[in-house]
Amino acid sequence: MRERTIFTLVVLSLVLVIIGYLVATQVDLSGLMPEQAATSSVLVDKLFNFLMGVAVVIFLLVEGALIYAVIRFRRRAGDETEGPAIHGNNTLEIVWTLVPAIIVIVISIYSYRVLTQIERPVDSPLVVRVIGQQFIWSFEYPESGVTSSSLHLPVDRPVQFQIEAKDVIHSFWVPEFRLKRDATPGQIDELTITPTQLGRYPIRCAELCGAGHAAMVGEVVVETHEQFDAWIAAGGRDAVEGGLADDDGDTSVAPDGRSVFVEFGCGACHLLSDGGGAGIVGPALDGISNIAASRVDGLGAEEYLYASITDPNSYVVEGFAEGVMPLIYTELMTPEQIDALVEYMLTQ
Amino acid sequence: MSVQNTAQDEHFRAGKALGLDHLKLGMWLFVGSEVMFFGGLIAAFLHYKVNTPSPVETALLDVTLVGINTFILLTSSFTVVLGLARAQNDDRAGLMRFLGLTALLGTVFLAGQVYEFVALYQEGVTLSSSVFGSSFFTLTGFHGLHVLIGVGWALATLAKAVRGGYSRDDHIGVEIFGLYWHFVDIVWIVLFTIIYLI
Amino acid sequence: MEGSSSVTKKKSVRAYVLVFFALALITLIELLLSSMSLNLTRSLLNTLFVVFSLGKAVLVAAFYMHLRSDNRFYTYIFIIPVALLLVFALLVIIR
Amino acid sequence: MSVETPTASKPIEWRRYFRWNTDHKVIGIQYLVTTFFFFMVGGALAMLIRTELAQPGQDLLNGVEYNRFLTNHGSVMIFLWIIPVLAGLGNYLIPLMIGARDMAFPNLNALSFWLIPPAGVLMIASFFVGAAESGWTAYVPLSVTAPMGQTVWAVSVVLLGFSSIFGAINFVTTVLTMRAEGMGFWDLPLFVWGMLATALMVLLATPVLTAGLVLIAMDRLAGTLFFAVAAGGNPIFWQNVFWFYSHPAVYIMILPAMGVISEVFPVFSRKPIFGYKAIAISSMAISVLGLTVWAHHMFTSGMNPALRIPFMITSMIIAVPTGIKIFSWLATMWEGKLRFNTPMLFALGFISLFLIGGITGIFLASIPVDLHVHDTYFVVAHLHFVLFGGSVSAVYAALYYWFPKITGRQYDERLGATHFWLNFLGTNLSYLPLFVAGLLGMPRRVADYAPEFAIYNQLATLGAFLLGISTLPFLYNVIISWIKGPKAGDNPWEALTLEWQTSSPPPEHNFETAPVLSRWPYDFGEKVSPADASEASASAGD
Ligand code: HEA
Ligand code: HEA
Ligand code: HEC
Ligand code: CUA
Ligand SMILES: [Cu+2]
Repeated sequence: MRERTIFTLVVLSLVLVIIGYLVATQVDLSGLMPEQAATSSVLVDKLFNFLMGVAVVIFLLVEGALIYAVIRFRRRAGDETEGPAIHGNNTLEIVWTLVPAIIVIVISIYSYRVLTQIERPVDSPLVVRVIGQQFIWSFEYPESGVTSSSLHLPVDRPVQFQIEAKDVIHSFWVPEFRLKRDATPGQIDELTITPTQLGRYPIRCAELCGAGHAAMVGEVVVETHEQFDAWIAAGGRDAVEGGLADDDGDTSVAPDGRSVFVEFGCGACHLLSDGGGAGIVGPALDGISNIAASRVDGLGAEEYLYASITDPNSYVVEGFAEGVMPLIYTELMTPEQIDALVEYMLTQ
Repeated sequence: MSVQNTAQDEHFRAGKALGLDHLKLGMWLFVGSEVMFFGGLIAAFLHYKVNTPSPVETALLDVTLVGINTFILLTSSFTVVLGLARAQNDDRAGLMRFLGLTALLGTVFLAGQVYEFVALYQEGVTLSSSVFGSSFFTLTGFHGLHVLIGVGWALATLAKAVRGGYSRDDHIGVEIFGLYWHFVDIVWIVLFTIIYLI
Repeated sequence: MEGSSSVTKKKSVRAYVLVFFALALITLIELLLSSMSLNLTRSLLNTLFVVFSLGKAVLVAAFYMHLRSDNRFYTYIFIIPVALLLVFALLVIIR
Repeated sequence: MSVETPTASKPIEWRRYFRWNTDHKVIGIQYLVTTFFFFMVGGALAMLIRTELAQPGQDLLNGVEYNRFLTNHGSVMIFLWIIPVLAGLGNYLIPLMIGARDMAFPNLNALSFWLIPPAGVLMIASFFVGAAESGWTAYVPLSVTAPMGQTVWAVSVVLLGFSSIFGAINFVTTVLTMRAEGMGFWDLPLFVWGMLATALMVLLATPVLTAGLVLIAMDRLAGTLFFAVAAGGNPIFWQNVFWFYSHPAVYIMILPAMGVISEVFPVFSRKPIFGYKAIAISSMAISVLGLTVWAHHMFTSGMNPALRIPFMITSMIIAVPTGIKIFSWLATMWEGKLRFNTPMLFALGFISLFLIGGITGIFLASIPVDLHVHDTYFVVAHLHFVLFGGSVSAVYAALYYWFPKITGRQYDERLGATHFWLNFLGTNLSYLPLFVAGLLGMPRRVADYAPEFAIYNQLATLGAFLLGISTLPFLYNVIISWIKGPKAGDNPWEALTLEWQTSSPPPEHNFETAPVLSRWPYDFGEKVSPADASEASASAGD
């Protein structure tokens, strides 16, 4: 009797361990994660798979025992007796204290090793300053002095991000890289990543930073070294010319104002039906062309709109606070982009 | 079946298991949580003292004045225990004398603190002059608030004594007040060191 | 409450007085140390101050708050938060 | 045994529920009803949130409104529902369970309760001055510049903190000094152990949050610079203070719940609790360890990187005492005679759902995984599995289990089972998809999201509505049964803890005469042969 129980237990735990091993190593869990676009992604996913293996085993064990007990030990109709007066079992209790302890220690060690691999210092990385502010990301390349609102990275070269914030806490996160780091005002935090996959991925702000938090989405472009060099050489501008999906870097096309509006995230703060903006931090821009001319004496609609974007504090709309609208658009946009934007607003 | 009729009603009502008095236990638990409250403020003060020092403003602190004030607060703790000893000895007049003295010393301490605050404000150290100013006034201010509450409590205890309260067998009220007062004193001992001496 | 009958009264008052003088003396030494420019390093001074204030706090707690003679349990209630606060403050200070 | 008490014969006695009353049973009911009301409020806010998130795009709520509803959903659920409802259970039960006539400080007890309604009104009323909108975590500097409602929010949370602290002082003092004759520490019901461990954390952690909120309020009102970055203020400091309280707070929200589960399993398995001492000690261990893990919420914050490792390890180790409890409950069922009354259903649901939440907690504690999933819907799913699947399930179990004791009447089992199944399915449907959304890259606290996450959010919204509906059978059951349910008798579950040894509802001072413990609270079961019993723990009563 007792031997049979022990035998069953041994077989059961073997089966469970095998299932766990299969989940951890064989089962393809990539459907649960975004694309792997950096060295860190691979490491994190491996660890995640391992944890899934452990989790599945524990889950099956506990739920299995629970369901078995519910079926096997339910009270039959008319049975008024009680169960046996068992108060405990030292061996069993030691086992279920020690085994989880060992498991979590193993998990800790493995996690620690992955962490040191992810955060290993690298030689001569590409340094990029990441600046978060409500509700836009901007990027500076100190080596070349380029400033941009989209992040371009050469593939397979380690990048060191120096992350900071201008107003409140934001969090720099590229799901495809599996890493995030808060951008905290008053300090600079470093994060090293080596992108391995060409492509475009979203940069999502992961820390609640105000009304436009959901719209604080940027874009990272991982490209070949040649493309990257060309982009830098052009002052970080041509690839984003005209805003959206414009890979060929054709500079002759005049930028499209609506795309600029979308790309620079104006909609995080402004309502503008045509441009997809739903923000309420700043005044609604629907119908702005009608009132722009009457805002400031002596400024026509076009001049006023231009000033609103390049020098927002020069005139502050009633009911809104000064200094909320970012002051960096002249830095981030080309003059053509600003012109296109103004022209676009005049049609709204 | 678990309930039997016994004559244990006294125990049932008063609750003195483990030899712990419930009022005293309650007060100690409160003091324990107060330690953590001041702990939060002290952590803030030390954090900024270490990471964002303000040597100029720190130099403006008048250590001698505050040293005297410290001595006054220590003395007030002394008068509380003397009062308790009087109460235990059924000497109500003595108790009243020492409670009054305690309240007086507490008030003098507060006056000293107000004087210190005013002087610092005149020199430009304010709540919003620097993180030092912020954490200094917040920390010492909340301690001062505790002293103020203590003075009120001392007067209330005094009032009860005047109305004939407290005796050899019933002085727990004085003892509980004493616990609070000494705790506030200990907080000051710590604050004096971390703010003025170190 | 706890065994402080009139018999023990004299003795405890003497203890109270002695403690008071000790507290006063330590405070005086602290003041002197901080105002005189002795040839002591800052860290030595700071250590001294910490030790002194710890001593004062322990005296008040042990004698004036009766922790010395009362149930041990009260001492634990007091010590545990103090220990935790030290850990917290230390971890918070390290940036 | 059952003593006739003139409970039913007083027509105006309902008034005492609206007044300052020092009877712990009245206060307990005041707590339970008030906090359940706030649960409805928090639930209604959740319904609004889920409706907004039913599809991509901002349709129902704009960014500011969303943040306000979100912040107050989290704050109401935690500060006005789960923490106080568990304190309310403790209030009603602890004196009864230890054979005392009331709490040690009845007036302080009444104060603990009466702080809650004004705090709740403040929090809800803050919507009129621009409610708090910085999340329940109130991260600075965002919360320093937020509108007026943030100050109101801070005041409300401070009041609730006082309520918790006073309650904890009362619990500890009562349990330590007012136990019935013959009741040693190893005779305490496990719910009482849970409350004791909880009170310990409340006393040590809550005051630190109070101090932190004082700093935020000072910055907002008095012009101090604690969190003004330009002057050297440090946002990370607030995070340390907040989590130093709020991590222990999550165990404040689960230990009493686990205590409830430990009461339910032996009674409905007709077996002694398995490993009594281990369960009691594990509660204490969780409460001590729980004070040392707070920075696992800050792995991405730019805190000192080296310090993350010890926090990861302590977080993981909490799995061990928690596992002890789960395995002990399973072993309690083993070879028992299980009765599936509603409390037992919810207890089983508790294990299933909390298990998912707990294991995903281990994922979060692993730093590299957390660097990916921090501040995503993975965390949201984790927290609802432990808080809703765990704590709220246990509260439901408790409400059904002690319903006959509190009201003297029996609830309807059929409705109870319906409630359970709707709740169980709804929880899984609501929160399982959110794990996937988080892993795939959906950040939390967003009013709008990329279209690729739509399917997970639709499922979650569906589940949330199911959860909303699931409360209806509960409410109906409680109200109808309270008014005209069948008389339950004093001890319908044939339980052994002291609260069942008096009448239902209990008389004014709980027991007609001072009770003396004569039997261990989990002394169920047919005696086993000496050979088998040799391994049994020695702690069993007389
Ligand atoms: C009731 C509340 C509750 C409980 C009990 C827990 C329990 C745990 N939590 Fe959770 N947690 C929250 C409520 C809770 N949490 C909330 C509200 C948040 C979000 C706050 C916010 O940001 O808004 C959060 C967030 C949170 C984070 C931060 C995530 C982030 O923001 O990045 C982390 C990280 O470590 C974490 C970890 C854990 C761990 C390790 C446990 C452990 O205690 C779990 C232990 C249990 C088990 C493991 C299961 C049973 C054990 C066994 C069957 C034994 C065998 C198991 C193993 C060997 C693994 N939690
Ligand atoms: C005990 C705690 C608790 C509980 C019980 C719940 C319950 C629920 N929560 Fe909550 N939640 C939190 C604590 C809790 N939550 C916390 C701490 C956060 C984080 C906040 C932050 O980020 O700052 C959060 C965040 C949070 C989010 C994330 C939002 C975001 O990050 O953007 C979501 C989204 O789905 C959500 C949904 C729900 C749902 C659907 C329920 C359901 O289970 C609720 C079911 C509702 C009921 C059972 C009540 C039924 C009532 C009605 C049907 C209305 C009737 C009303 C009237 C008649 C007026 N919650
Ligand atoms: C962080 C929020 C924020 C962002 C992002 C933002 N704005 Fe604004 N904007 C404001 C606020 C607040 C005001 C009103 C105060 C003022 O006039 O400075 C404003 C005012 C304006 C006005 C004047 C409106 C009127 O009614 O007179 C225009 C035009 C404008 N913004 C355009 C833009 C454009 C174009 C962008 C993107 C390139 C943008 N804003 C990005 C917050 C923002
Ligand atoms: Cu920036 Cu969220
Ligand atoms: Cu936590």
